[in-house]
Amino acid sequence: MLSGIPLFPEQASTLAPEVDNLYFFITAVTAFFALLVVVFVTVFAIKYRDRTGTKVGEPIHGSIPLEIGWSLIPFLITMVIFAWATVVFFQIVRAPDQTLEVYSTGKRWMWRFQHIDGKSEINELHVPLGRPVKVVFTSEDVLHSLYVPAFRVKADAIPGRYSSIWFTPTKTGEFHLFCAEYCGTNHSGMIGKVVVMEPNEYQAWLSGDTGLPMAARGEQLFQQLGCVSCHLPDGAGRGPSLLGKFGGQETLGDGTVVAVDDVYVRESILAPQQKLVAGYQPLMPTFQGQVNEEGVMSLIEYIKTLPSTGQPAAAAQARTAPAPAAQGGSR
Amino acid sequence: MAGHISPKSTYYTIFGSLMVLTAVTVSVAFVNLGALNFPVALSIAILKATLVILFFMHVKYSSRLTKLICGTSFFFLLVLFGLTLTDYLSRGWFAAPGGTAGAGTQVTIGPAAPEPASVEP
Amino acid sequence: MPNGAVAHADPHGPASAAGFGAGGHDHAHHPALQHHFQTLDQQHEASTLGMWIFLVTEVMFFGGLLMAYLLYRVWYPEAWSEGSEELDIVLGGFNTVVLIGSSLTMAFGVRAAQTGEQKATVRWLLLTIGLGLTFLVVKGFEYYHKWELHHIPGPNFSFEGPHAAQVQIFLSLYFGLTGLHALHMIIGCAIMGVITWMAHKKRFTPEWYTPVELAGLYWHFVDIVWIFLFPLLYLVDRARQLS
Amino acid sequence: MTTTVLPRVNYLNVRHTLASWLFTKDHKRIGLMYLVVVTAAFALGGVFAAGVRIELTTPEGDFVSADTYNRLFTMHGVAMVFFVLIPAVPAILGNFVLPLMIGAKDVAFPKINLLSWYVFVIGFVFTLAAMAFGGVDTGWTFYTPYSTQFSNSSVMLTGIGIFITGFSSILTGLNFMVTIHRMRAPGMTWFRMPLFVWALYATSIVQILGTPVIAITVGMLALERALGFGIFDPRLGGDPVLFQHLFWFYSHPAVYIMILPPMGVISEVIACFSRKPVFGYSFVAFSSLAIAIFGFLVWAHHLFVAGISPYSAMVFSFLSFAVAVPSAVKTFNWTATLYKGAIWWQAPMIWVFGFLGLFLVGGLTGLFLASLGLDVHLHDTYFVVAHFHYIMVGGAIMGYFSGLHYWWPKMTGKMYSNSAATFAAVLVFVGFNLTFFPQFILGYLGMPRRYHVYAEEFQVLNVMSTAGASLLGVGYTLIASYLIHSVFRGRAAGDNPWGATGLEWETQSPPIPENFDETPIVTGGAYEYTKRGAKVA
Repeated sequence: MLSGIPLFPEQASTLAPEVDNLYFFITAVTAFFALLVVVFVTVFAIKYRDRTGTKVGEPIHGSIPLEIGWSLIPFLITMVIFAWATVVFFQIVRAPDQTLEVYSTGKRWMWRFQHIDGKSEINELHVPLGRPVKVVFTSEDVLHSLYVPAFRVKADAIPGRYSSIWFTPTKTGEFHLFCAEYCGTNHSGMIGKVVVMEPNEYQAWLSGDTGLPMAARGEQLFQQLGCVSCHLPDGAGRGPSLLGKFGGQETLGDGTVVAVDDVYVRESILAPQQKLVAGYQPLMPTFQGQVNEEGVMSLIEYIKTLPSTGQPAAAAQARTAPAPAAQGGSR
Repeated sequence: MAGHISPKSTYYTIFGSLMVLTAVTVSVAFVNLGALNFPVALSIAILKATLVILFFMHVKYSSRLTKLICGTSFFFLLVLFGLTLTDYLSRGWFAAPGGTAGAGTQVTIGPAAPEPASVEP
Repeated sequence: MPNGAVAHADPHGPASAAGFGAGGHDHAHHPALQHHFQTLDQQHEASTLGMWIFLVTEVMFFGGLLMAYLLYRVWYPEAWSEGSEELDIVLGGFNTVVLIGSSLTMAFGVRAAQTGEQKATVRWLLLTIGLGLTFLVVKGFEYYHKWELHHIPGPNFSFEGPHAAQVQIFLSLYFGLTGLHALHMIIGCAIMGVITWMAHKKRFTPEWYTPVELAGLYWHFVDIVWIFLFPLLYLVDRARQLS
Repeated sequence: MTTTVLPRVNYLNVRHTLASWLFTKDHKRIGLMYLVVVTAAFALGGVFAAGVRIELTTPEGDFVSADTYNRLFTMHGVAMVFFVLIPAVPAILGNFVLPLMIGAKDVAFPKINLLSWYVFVIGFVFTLAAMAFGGVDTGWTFYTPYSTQFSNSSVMLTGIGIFITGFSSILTGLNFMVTIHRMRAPGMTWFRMPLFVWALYATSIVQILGTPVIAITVGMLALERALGFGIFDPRLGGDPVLFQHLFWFYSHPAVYIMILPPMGVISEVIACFSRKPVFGYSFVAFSSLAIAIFGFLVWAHHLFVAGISPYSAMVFSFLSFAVAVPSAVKTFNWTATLYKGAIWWQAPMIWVFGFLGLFLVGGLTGLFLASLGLDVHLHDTYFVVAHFHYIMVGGAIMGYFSGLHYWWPKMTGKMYSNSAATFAAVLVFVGFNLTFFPQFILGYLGMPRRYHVYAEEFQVLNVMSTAGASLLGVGYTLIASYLIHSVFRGRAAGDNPWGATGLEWETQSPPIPENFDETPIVTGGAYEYTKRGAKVA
């Protein structure tokens, strides 16, 4: 009857065998101890059974060596599991250096994925085989959790923060994608699929009916929102130049040094007064309410593309600033 | 009943010390000690609380059990603070390569923004 | 009898594990002695132990709010500074003096009960209630002022400043912490009213004054909470504004 | 041994009016009053569970709407956690036997004990009102910002209910702790106390230290939802994860409120029906305290994928493994207690066998979830659901029924049918495994919890689960029926039907209102089975 039921899900990422090996090890250890206790209990219960209820057992009060033994041995075994599991965990949370990045936002009750090249999709995620992919995501309302069982990865989407998962698919095909953190009425409908494709098919899919690349959308926004009028490329504007800033460090007004990562950029757009760069006045208005999570992600993607010196690669970058009024009206 | 009866002078002394400490903590608040302001204010508060506990609440003359219970409550308060802060204070340590923060760093957002029509291609 | 571990014997027997003093029934029952206790001492020890354990729960009760305070103070020191500037240090300081003073009068109240000075007990307790009410009235003025300024968190909250959102968190915790403290003060005053009435009716003797002692412990605890709240909310980040 | 006819005055027949129950300060009567309310909550929670299981028979979500389903599992959780598991053993069995076991006339504060019951009932009424007004759909965990900004169900009423009920738990813990410190009979030293008393003491520690934190956390949630205060609100810069920290600071130790007292019950029953002292008494006693204290250091293992720092996750994972050790020590000691015993297979002991098997699985699967790398995959799947049901139903409820069967003759003076009770134990054991073992597999396959509609490949296992649940339903109904039957038609049990040691068996069944004719004086340890056991009454 059970022959048709799989006992564990497909292994479709490089992480999956790592997690499964750990799983099999813990299963073996715990099954051994479970059987040990069950056998002892069963044997004692039968062997020493007294049907009359009138006999008395031997007054054994305990044994210190036994107590020490069965405290210490389980402790050591759990430490082995702990060490192994922690190693696997850091593999899961630490993405490799070169990843294909996909941005995503969860909102009740759908996942929206935005590829850097401009393609966007809902409740479906197309990725190429054999390449590490990192999905950076957040939530627009409540907690969600992005979960792909076949890849053994999961992380909560938290409003106001970025989370990420990464995986290298090892199998082509379609795999479940679930929301694992309860999010209201249609929680169980917030599902989709990950489609793993051969790299050439993936390229073909990408080049099909596509939108603007994220960086280009970011650039558009950069113009529309008037960012460009202050963040002049030569650093002469009212705000610091953003050329080559991403991935580096910045010194703040109070002397602390922060890493310029996506979180910092995001915060600087939405709550600019929080961490002011040294030497600049708190003039920048907040862009809360004027740009949504995806817009912020596009802006980040654009800022990432700005090279460290000279003119930006994106062709149309070195325009003169548009009318300053655009920036003044943004509050 | 074997309660300890303290002389009135003890109570006046404690009250006087508490007043002095209050004055100290208020005046220190107007001196910029940088990062030290918080620890100093907290230390004075702990000192004041200790005086109240030991003398007004008679813990100095109470059983070991009372002292233990008193200590337990502060110990578990520290457990709550300390272990929670293991999360918050180490969040910044973990940044995955490529400028993407790992699980952790806090950012601020506003209400879910309407989709700006102009962004659509 | 299935075993020999237990023997029934006269309760006046010598063995004593938990406050069953020998001769517990030798004198006439004190009117305050409840039936399930053997002696007044046992009853008194049980009551004070119960009160101390209750105070432990109170510490943890404030602990949750203080944890939130601690986290956001670490995250948003500027907002904390702006927020604490909004609080009235004169009124806060005055209330601190009032409350520590009420702890002193409470301690004298307990002492008077210990020494059997019935009139003095009533007097000190009334004074304590008076100081407690003074504290609450001043607190009420502070709240009212906040209400006028729309500094009560919620839909009508308005605050001018670069960290308005985080200041709202600060003020939420301010109202949470001081509100909970004020609630304890109100309950405390009510309890003290009952205790004072009992003292007035000469219910307490140097042999039995447990309710006064318990009320005292509670009152001192409420005082200690304020000893922490005052610097944490009113003082701690003021200096940052000076620089 | 005393007679088999119901003897003279006892706590049940001393007065008959309703008021004599509603205003009683007798810990035994209060225990029975808790039994009534908790049983009602258990039945209610069971009905909700039935709704959930029926829905999950098919993958389509065709029995109830998504909103209804969400309310069903939430209210199942709320009813079972706050109104069954937490009060079941301490408030029912603990109230009844604790003073008896230590030779006291009552708990230290009988009025507060009655107050706890009323507080509990008021909290329950609020929760029932919430259910009547359409229920609550946030999950029993009330995670923000869903619970504060988005849910349009009765979050406030439920929150108030839980807030109030928390104080019942605190007051009970306070009462027990003072009782154990101050009310022990002469000669009842700490190391002569029955292990159930140690377990209740450890439980009291958790109730006293943990419950206030959930109360204030629910309070903050209420301030945010009702008045618009911002404490966890991400729009203001608040952190929803802080709510989870504070919530689990209580709710993880709360698991020990649920499981420690049943562990104490198991120690009592296993000693009695093996006719020998518990192996390693002091290790079992201290492991209860160790679990209670270390239980406070592990809460964030519920947050491994919730966005906490990976280094913090590491600390909590380590501590979670460490807390597994005292539980293992207990299990090994119970097993060793059976060695060279004279094991009498009576109903309470059959429940103990069931407990041992299920608690073992529940405890060991905890190791999977404490493992960081594995928890990423297993978190919020049915694996977690299966794990905690093995602990809370397989452990806590089995232990509760073991204790209920063990002390039932003392509580009512009547004996139930041993064969019916044995049959029910086996039925519940089988039904339970059929219900929840498939959920381990479902979880590893990746079925997320709280899903109304699920993928088709999960159906077979879900059908098995539903089939098992119906067996469970039959089992619990059977227990209720033969226990109620025994009250009216059961034969008199006698003072000590099991031939057990312990002061509670020294007095008559049911006990007299003041428990003992004269205060007992204790001269030996808790489990000195040196003489022949009593005959079956």
